[in-house]
Amino acid sequence: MLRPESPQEDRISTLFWIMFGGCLVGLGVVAAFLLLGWLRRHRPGLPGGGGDNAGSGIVIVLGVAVPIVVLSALFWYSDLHALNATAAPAAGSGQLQVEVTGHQWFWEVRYPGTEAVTANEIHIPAGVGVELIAKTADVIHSFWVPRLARKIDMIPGHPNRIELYARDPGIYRGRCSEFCGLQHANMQLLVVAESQQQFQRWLADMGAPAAEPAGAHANRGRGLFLENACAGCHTIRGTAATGTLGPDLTHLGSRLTLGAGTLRNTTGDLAAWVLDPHQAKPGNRMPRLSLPKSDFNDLIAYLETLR
Amino acid sequence: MAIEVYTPTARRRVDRLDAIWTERPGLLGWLTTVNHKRIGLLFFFTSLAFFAAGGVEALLIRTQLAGPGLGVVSPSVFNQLFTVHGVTMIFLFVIPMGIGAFGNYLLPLMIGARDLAFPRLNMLSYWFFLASGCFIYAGLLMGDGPDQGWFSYVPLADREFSPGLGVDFYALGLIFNSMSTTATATNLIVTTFKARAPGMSLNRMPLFCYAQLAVSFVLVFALPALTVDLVFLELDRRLGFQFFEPANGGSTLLWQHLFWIFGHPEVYAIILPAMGIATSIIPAFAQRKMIAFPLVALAELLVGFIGFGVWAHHMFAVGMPTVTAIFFAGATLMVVIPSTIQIFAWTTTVAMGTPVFATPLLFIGGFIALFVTGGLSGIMFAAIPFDQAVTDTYFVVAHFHFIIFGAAVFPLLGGMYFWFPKVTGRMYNEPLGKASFWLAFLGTWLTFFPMHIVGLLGMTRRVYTYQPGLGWDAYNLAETIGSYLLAAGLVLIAVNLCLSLVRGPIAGPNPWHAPTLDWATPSPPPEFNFPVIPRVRSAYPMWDADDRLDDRRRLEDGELLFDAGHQMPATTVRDADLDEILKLPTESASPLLVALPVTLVFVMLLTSHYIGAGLCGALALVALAGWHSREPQAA
Amino acid sequence: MTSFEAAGARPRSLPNGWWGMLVFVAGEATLFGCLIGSYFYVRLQSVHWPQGGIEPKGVLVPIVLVAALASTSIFMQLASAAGVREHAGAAVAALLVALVVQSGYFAFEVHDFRADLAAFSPHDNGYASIYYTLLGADHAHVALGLLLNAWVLLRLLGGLTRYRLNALRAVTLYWHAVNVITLVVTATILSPSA
Amino acid sequence: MTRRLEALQWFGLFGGALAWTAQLVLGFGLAQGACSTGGSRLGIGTAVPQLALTAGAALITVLAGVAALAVAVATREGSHDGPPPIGRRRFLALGAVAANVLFLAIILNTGLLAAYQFPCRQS
Repeated sequence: MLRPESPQEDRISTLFWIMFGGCLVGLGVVAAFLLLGWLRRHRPGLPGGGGDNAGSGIVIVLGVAVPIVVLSALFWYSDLHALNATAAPAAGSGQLQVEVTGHQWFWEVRYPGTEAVTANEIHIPAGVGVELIAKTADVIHSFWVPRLARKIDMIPGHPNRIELYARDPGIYRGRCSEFCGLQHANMQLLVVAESQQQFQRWLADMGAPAAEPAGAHANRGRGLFLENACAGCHTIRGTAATGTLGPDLTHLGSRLTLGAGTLRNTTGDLAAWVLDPHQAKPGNRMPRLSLPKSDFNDLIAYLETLR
Repeated sequence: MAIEVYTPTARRRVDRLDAIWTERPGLLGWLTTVNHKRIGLLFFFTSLAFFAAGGVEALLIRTQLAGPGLGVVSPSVFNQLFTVHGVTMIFLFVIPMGIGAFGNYLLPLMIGARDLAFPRLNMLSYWFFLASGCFIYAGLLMGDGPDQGWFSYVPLADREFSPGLGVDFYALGLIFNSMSTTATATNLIVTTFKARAPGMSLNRMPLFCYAQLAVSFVLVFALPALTVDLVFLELDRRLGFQFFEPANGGSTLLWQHLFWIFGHPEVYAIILPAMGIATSIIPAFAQRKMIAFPLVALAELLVGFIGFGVWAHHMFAVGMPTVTAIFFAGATLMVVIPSTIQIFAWTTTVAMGTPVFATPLLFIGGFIALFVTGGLSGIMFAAIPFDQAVTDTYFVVAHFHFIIFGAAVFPLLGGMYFWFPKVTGRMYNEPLGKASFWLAFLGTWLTFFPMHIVGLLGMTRRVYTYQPGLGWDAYNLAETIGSYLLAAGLVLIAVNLCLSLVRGPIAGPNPWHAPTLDWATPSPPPEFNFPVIPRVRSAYPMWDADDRLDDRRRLEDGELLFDAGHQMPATTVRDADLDEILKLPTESASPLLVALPVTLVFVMLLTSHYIGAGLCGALALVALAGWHSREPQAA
Repeated sequence: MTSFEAAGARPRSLPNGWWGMLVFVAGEATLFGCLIGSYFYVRLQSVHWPQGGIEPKGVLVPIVLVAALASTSIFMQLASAAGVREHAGAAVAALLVALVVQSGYFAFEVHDFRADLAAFSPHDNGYASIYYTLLGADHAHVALGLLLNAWVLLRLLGGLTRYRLNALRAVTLYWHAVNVITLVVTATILSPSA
Repeated sequence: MTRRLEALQWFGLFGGALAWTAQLVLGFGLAQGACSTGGSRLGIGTAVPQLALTAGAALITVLAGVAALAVAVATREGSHDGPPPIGRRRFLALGAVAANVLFLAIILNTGLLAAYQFPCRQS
């Protein structure tokens, strides 16, 4: 929020600094009064004590008149001017839509009008306003990428929208900011802003089904994936795996993180994750898999191919 | 300490009152007491115990968050800790401490009454409080504590996502707790209305009492919203109702609206007793009448009143229509004004008086600094776009801890020092008191101020851990160190007061030359508070020396003595004219006998024994009938 | 005047018990305010009302019943006034009339409630949930009022004391409040669907 | 005269508060109704009802403020700490003047901006 990357966030940041300045003044005035009292301690008879009604004027001016004016000004500035500049887009107004659905505890990301499905990672073209539709599959989550936009709650039966905009290409962190249960802390996401061409290529890749695994190990791994519990929860498009409880894994290998930002997506971390998902993210919904070592290696080899 | 008397007649009269009012000694006396001071002490020590528990929870939370990726407690335990920490501090500490202990003990003394309007109800309220607190903690101790956060949003709190008993402990416990709070609030309202000393018309009522009155009204009108909400939740969870199920025509936002209709006024109920205490301490130590007294009195009421119209600012990120959000943003800004009135009245009084910065006033100075800081960050939430950016981050955590720890608890701590001589008859240790203030004050800043910054950096609330490299580590470590400093400051207060209880010099009735009637009584006050009911001619009765001399004369003459049994005068609501003579009940086991079956009702509901709950409810009615068969009689 | 202890003389203004009851019913009114607010909140979210094809309630019977209940406010007030004038017998008589009418109302409503339950269940949808909860809360308050009245009646048969008079005046206020609440609740339930 | 002063004092004290309560409850209710599925058919989705409500509430608040001011002027000989009922009336009237200013500010701020922010859109 302090390093804004979008016009909306610029507004919010400016608003903050204005209010922060006001706060310093307010705090300064009160501190000055207290200091004055401190200087006058133990000194009866100083002029300025006044009668019963002395000082009421100060209270009326500083306690009523000035605040009413200042706060009314803030009200109109923030809740008209700034609010309308950061307002949610009307439904269907964006040239690009992305639909993000919160799950305990990961983010499902879809691009309406395309086949693309991914998780925990939103790609957008830099410099283009994207209409983000926020939904939830279970409890209330809240979508928040501090450097790009205000947050928006994901409420059951009540889809919400915000505009997601990144001025420059880059990777922006976000996290769930409404408490959503045991692993609320590990429900993070990344927004990857890239050039329009890169984005279009990425989107096309995401829309494609998984490639056929190359090599015997990976091929065996696919079999294991489909035979074991994996396929019951995960979808890999182009295979018989169509579970919906966990994130879509069709292009798992292309993502930067695992477990909604819990681990980096490296071979070692992937193996550690599949071996015991509860090590890094205790209590998440993915069960521990007990496979012989060779099977396990093949499974990982297969998952590595999902790019 | 005995009452100063100068003639045998007066002595005889005081002895007679003593004989009438003195309750049974020993444990049985404490179980059956109806005396507001004893009940106040019970509330005090019980809520203090819950404060200690909530403090330990806070330290565990801070220890877990001292660095990234720590494993001091498991995520499940962490979630229970912050949920129970919130519930404890709000429902089991600040409110019972503010009205149950401070209000109960001091309000009758300040208005020149001998007890609350409904002494037995007062004791019942204590039993409900104790039982509901134990009820909520039973869940935590059984490892099945509530873990859905203190505002318990559905659907997370529905049975599907919180299948254990934790949410039920929370919901039933809070319904039970609000019965206690409502009873105390009702009692305080009627007492302030009807039991003020003759002459104490509304314009002469101490500001402390205005604050207590405001809190009580806030609670009476806010708690029903919570009760309704919790009943909906339990009906959904246990009996399959559809209040919060959007697929079946319910609404998840209904929970949030009802919760915050209660929740935001509750925040003001938390801060108001503190404001009352500040307005007691400041004139005593500035040795000057409060500046803008009528404005301050009304401001205390207005804080509570306008506080009912701001609830949806907790929900600006839910995507409600802009036009509805506007109403709450506007009210949120203007609810600041009653507070600015008070802040400038306090600071101007200090600045224009001849202040003595003894420990209680130091705590109030600290309170003002913390309140202004937390208040200014609170103003920011009325700017909807900014609120939408920082809500549910540590910025909010910082803000409300400045308010409901810094601003609400510092005056309670200062008040403990201030009234320590009144309650115990002994003075506390001043150097230790100052040291404890600075430790607690600096600890508070170090704990809570960096939270603003990590919040702005993107750290969200209620995370049991975070990753390294986000730039949050140093701030979090500082916060944890601060929390231990703060704890040390609080322990030092306890040490000071415990030592002074034994070794402190004798204080006398009014060591501060304070202006309110609580200081007219000996320290500690006798069970009947006042041998003769004082007559009041200003808002600062102890500074009207003639009137207090007149009290002494009236004791000789037996005027306004009321010594034919447990008697107390009732006065009219507006102008406190003598109205009738009340006979108050004497000690009674009935409150305990009612509280026991009511507690069982909640246990039965928790364990789904609905028939058993009905039977226990019937038992409670029988006990109530027994209660009301014993009518207060003239002695 | 033997019935009041000498200390108190006649009460000049309303007793503490009445004020306590006033605060209590103010809280209960807020409770119903929240319930009714929830009713309309759920209703505004809904395209059809009542939801799920539930038949709206008939208008006539509830209105007659509520009118009967409201009339007991008069008898309660009479009982209270008789008590203040120390006419214990008149107070008992008026209270008895009120109690009979209130009991009749309650019996009818319980019957009605059971008939509703046979037609649709509170599990059906949001409307059913709030309908039963709102009505149930109202009936519970009537039931509590019946218990209070029965108790006060029983005590008054043993003679009039200040304590019992205070109870009578407080219970009278309680019934006024319950009657108003019942009126509003009924109006809410019967309010036409747009 | 005293009875009128008494009535003015209580009206001054509660007038603004009640006006704001009515504006908040009705204004929020109307807005909520106008912007929700079930309520959008009621034809209240315009700024006009909000403006009318705001004007009414503001008028009552101004009157209450004037009443409080009148009481304060009528009791200027007394002190707010003085004997009742004069002292009490002055005391409550002085507070009520400030309170009504405050309520007027809330009513006008929220009412006008709420009217401006129609039609409905998600915040």
